[in-house]
Amino acid sequence: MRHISRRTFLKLAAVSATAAALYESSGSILHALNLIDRATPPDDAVWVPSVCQLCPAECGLRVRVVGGLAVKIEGNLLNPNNQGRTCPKGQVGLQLLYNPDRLQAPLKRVGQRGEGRWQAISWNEAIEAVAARLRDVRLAGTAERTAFLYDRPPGLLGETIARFCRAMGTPNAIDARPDVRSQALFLTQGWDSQPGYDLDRTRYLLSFNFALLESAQPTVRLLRAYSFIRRGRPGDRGRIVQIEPRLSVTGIKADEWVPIRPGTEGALALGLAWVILRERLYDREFVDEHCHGFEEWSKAVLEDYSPAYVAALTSVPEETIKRLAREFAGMSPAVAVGGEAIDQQTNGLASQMAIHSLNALVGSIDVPGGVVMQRPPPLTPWPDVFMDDVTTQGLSQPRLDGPEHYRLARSAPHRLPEAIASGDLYPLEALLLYRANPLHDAPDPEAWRSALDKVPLIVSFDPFIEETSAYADYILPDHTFLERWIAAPLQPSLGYPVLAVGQPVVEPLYDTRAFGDVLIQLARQVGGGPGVSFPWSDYVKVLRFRVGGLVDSSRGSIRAATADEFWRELAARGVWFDSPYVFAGGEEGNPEAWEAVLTTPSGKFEFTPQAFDQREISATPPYYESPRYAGTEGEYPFHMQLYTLMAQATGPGAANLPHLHELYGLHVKRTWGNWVEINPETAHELGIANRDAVWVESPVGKIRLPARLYEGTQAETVNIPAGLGHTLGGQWAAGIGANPEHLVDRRRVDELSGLVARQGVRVKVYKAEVGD
Amino acid sequence: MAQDEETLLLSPLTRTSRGFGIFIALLVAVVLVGAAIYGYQWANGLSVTGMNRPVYMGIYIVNFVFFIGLAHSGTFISAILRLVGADWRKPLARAAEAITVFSVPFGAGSILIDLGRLDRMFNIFVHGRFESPLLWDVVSVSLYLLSSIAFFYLSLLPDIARCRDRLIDVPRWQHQMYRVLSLGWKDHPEQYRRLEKVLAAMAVFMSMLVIIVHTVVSWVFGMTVQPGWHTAILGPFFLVGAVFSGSGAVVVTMAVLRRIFHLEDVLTLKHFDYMRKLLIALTLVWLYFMVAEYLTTFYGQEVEEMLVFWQKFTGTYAIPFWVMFTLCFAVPLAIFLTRGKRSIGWMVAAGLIINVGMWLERYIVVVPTLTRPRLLSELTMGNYTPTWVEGVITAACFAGLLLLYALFTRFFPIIPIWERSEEVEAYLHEMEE
Amino acid sequence: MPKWGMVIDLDKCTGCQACSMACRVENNVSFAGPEQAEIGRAMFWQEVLDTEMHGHYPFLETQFVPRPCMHCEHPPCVKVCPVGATFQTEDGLVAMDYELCIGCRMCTIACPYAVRYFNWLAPRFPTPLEQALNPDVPVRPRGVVEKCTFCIHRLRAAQDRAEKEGRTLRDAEMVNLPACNQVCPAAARYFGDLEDPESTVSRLARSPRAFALLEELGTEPKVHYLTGE
Amino acid sequence: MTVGEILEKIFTTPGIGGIIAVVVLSSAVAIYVGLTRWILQGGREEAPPWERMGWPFE
Repeated sequence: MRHISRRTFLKLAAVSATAAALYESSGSILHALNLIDRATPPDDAVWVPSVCQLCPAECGLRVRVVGGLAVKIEGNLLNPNNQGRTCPKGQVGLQLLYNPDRLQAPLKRVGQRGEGRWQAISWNEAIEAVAARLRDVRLAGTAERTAFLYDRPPGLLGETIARFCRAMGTPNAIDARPDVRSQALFLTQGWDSQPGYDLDRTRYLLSFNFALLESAQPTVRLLRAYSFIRRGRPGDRGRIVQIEPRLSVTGIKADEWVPIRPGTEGALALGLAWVILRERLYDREFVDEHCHGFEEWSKAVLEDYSPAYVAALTSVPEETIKRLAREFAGMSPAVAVGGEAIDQQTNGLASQMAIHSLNALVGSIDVPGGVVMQRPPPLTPWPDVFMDDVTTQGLSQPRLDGPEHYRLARSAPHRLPEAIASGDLYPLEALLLYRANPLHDAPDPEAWRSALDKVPLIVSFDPFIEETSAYADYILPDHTFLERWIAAPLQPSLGYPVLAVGQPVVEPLYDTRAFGDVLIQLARQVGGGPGVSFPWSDYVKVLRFRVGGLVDSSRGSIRAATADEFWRELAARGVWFDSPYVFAGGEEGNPEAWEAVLTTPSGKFEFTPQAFDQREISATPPYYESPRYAGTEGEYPFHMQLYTLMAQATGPGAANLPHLHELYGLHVKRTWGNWVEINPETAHELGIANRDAVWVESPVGKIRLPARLYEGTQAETVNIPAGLGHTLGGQWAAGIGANPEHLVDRRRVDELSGLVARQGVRVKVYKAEVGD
Repeated sequence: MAQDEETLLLSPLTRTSRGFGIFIALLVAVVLVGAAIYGYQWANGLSVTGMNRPVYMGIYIVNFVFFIGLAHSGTFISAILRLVGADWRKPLARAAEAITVFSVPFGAGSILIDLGRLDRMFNIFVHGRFESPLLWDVVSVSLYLLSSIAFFYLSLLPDIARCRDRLIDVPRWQHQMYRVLSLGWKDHPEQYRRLEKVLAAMAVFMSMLVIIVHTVVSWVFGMTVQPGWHTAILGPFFLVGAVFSGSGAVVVTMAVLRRIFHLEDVLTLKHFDYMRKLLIALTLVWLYFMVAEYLTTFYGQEVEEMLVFWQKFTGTYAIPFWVMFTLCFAVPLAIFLTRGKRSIGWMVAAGLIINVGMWLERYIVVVPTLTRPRLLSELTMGNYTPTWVEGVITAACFAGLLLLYALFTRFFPIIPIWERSEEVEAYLHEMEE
Repeated sequence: MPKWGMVIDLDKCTGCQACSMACRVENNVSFAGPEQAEIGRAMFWQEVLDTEMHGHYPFLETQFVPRPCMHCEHPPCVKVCPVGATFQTEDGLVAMDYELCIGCRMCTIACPYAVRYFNWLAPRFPTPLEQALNPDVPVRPRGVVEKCTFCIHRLRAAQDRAEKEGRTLRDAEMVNLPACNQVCPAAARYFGDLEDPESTVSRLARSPRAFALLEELGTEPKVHYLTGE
Repeated sequence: MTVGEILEKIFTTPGIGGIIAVVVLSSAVAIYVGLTRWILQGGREEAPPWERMGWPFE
């Protein structure tokens, strides 16, 4: 046996690297030399705090920087969100930073749209060119003709975009991915955000298609909560029931998987409510003191949702329904959690409300182990934007996507293609895109293309050329997240306010600019009202201004005499938080807090939301209706369920990270591309074998995928992981997998929430012939 | 023996037929192509093969085992039969030994072809750890190669001298070659006596070496704890297999020589009948080991073992497995018991079939085990399909073997002359008295 | 002399594969790409195995088993290495000397846990990806075998630090040792000294839930698992 | 050091295996060369004329 000291080990390191260099027939000598000198021990290693932006969870990071190069990402131990851990996505941030396919300077289109011929230009040119066009649109008194389409902007950038649009005088700040759960919470509790859950103390987790261990956020927090439920409380292992159409990783790790017909989760929730009401298992005290419209609601439920009826709707056995209801009511604290997939049905909002109502029934609202209301950090509010006539006039115009066509929608991106193409409302002069890639993420790319053709100016901020940015006239490439500042409030989870702050960990690799800075520069370049509304010279100034609120609050983990001191400390730690969370209910609960938790007109939990009445809604409690699917059962026998895997990052370049491709599908053993899960018996009847290439065809399109015979699939559903199937976006993104979004019929919409029923699609599956 | 027979035996050494020339040219071509393709593998690494994780060994290793096995034919015929004093072996002894001498290098070579870092080959001598079965292989195989060459060369000496003395009209360089290689052999009785002594002694040693070498080859696999490999029967089974394929090869050689050199009256049907009987015995022994191995596994029903077992019997490798069984047992036995009795053609067919079968057997030993490693998971469950690169290089190895063999027969008497000549017999007889 | 070991709680493990990813990034393992990965040439020193699905619909069960190198007390791979390229350090780690390896792959077929990987291809770090390489870890050339080292470079660095401060490593420091251990979002991993009866790992290794993979082979793995439920 | 330990060292110490290999093979070569010479030396008297040019095996 040999003792190998660190020094000799590193020597070996160096030598091996040399050997690698000498032996390599591939790989340039420079590259090899690089390997050699990198194999000497670093003395100048530093750790720089950052915030992960490969998914919306925005975990706190620490990046190891050696000789000006970022070499390893770890979690930020100080951040209560991820407590020093990361998910697999968090580990590969460096593959985004050092990605070979990044844009290296602003681009101006020279060829036809989408032809892919570009010319690199200077930032001044680019910004002046774009600003000039936007200015013209304003000066023509048609400010509303500029639209901004954005998708999950990191940190506070969403607010910045909103302010930019408001300052420009356009109502068209359009969220490409509207969210339904926050609407449900708004209707029932008056909170315009998603609910958080105090899972560490939850004893019974009733998950309706909630991807606890896959795509749900904040990812690491939820994984940690899972392990805490399992082993963090000696003698109390907790119980997790996963109700979902497919056996996900969560379902595998749950105590029980309850397969259910897609889109009927709401009905099941009401069925459980029926049992709880009928057997009087509900929390009378909470219902009496803190609920509104309970009588009306419970009457309706008891009339319509008997277990027998619900069993027929959902395919969940009557006995299971009764058992689950008793367990849920009996094992407190218990929470019912609705997953994102439920939003994406024609009855999404009603289902989410029904599920959330269960929490009220058993009094799990704002008690330890129950639902919590995520408090935002006390940031300094934005000052009002400068209102000149153009701005006022523009803001008074109707929105292009017409969310008002739906009872509760805030934006309806799926209506944009027609609105733009027809131009009936008003023609669109300029379209700005931040992290939104409708040609890949949205249904009906054809409609989008013809719409884009109608727009005189398209500007994208992607650091990569993806499907939609390829149609842009200008690409003003954003930094990757490791090169720019960011401040990100915590996603609904812990309840108490947390603000994670990230800073550039390395010098920008290329001639790119932080999107926040560019937005400000554009506004100032446009001049007039917009210029006035953005008095800050760059985005860091904006952040420091907003963080001022934390300083003044003189609360939380950082106390400092001066703003500068506070900022230095904040930058060094990478996070500020103000724990613990004060519950309104529970033993040592604080009754005053109820006002903050229940901000509905009635100041109570509203089973029958008054917000509905205000909007003249005819629907009656419990508002549930059976899902409507695209495609007939006869022609399209399968429900298509789309889901997102742990290894699926989001944002530009997210599909171009080779390491993530290589551990993509653990449970079906497939990497580098997605697949379609089919029930083994069904597949056998269709003559489809494992790994066969098959066509998945919906009323609006078809894609080719390898089949995976997966026992955890219901006979009448097929499941497809979404996020891949890019045609552009880099050497590891293009041509990997197929894109199921294009099977979605965007005319199937939840009439309440205005969200496209992405999960409400029927498909047929058949073996692909060789060659086609 | 009659002068004219000696002339007959030496005749091939004096002229090259056109057909022979073409044959040689072909072989050279194949070998060169193989060399080029190896260059390609060198440049691109083993990624050009079909090997992967967990199937870390492919047909290169199969060839290694096969060639070593083939080699044993020679030693078997000449050494072992020499020990039991079977005189009928005499005419074939050299033909058989030649197989040994020319196939062992390709066996050893296959291992080198399979190395990830051939450039570091000599680490084995600088840092060699004797605990590793690979070291045992290196030692035993090289020793075997050396010994076979010595054994072969010594038994060849007197005949080289004969060529030197008899073939005066061959090209000068050829005669020079004989002169040098004959090391000044003088046909002195004493030399014959000593030669006989040494050969007899070496025969004993070589016979033991055969057993050791092939057991050690099997231990490369047997010493690991992998299912299907970790069994003591592997060694003996490999040995029997080796002798089996070797003997098959001998039959083929006999027939070929008989045809080419018109040795109808030297290698008579009698000799083929000896081989036939021998092969019948070997076929049955082979079956015996087969049954012994798989019945034990099957009866034990150990989970991991059975995974490999079914891989062979009904799984991915069922076809090669059953083909192997047919070619190694059913078909040869049928031939030997029927047509083989009279027809040399059928005997040759059987000989070839046996060798194809034995190559498959090595494949069945090496690959299926690797496709079902102990730690069960589809991610670590392998498949293996050899690539064209492996195919070409394998072909080149076989071509190389044939080439060396053919060249040898062109320049040296493939049928021993001195061992069968009355004068020598007489000498040795005197000695005894 | 300590004996470094790991405990993995399968009940906590969520199969997220953060460990596999952290390991790859920390140890400069390059990706194989679609074609090579398809034929089983992707390298994961720390791989999450997914056992076959069993049970009857809808009561199906499978288990995610993170599998680093077991750093056996009696490693079959070390035995068969002809040149001592893989060897056991004094503190029981099974290490590799990439300089000696001749690429014969005896170790890869001898290891019953399939933890050893062969470099079929040269490592690929298309510029500028090579800038993210961890300077503490060598990049392995084509043709040699590589494997999990329990992040020996981190361990030695920590030991050197402790030595300077004139102390031995504390159990508390272990949380940052192997990259897989540091990253685990479910905190399902524990690393430490199995010789020290007080250390977390040795206490957990004594738990009634504890077991090791293929114990019957007598390799004495230093990675212990805790069963689910 | 006990016999067992010595044996273990012989098997496990890198390098010794190499030495064993070299020793075995080279001694084999030596022996075979020796034997050949011994055989040839049989009856060195009345050496034929072409032997006079001095051949190493004389």
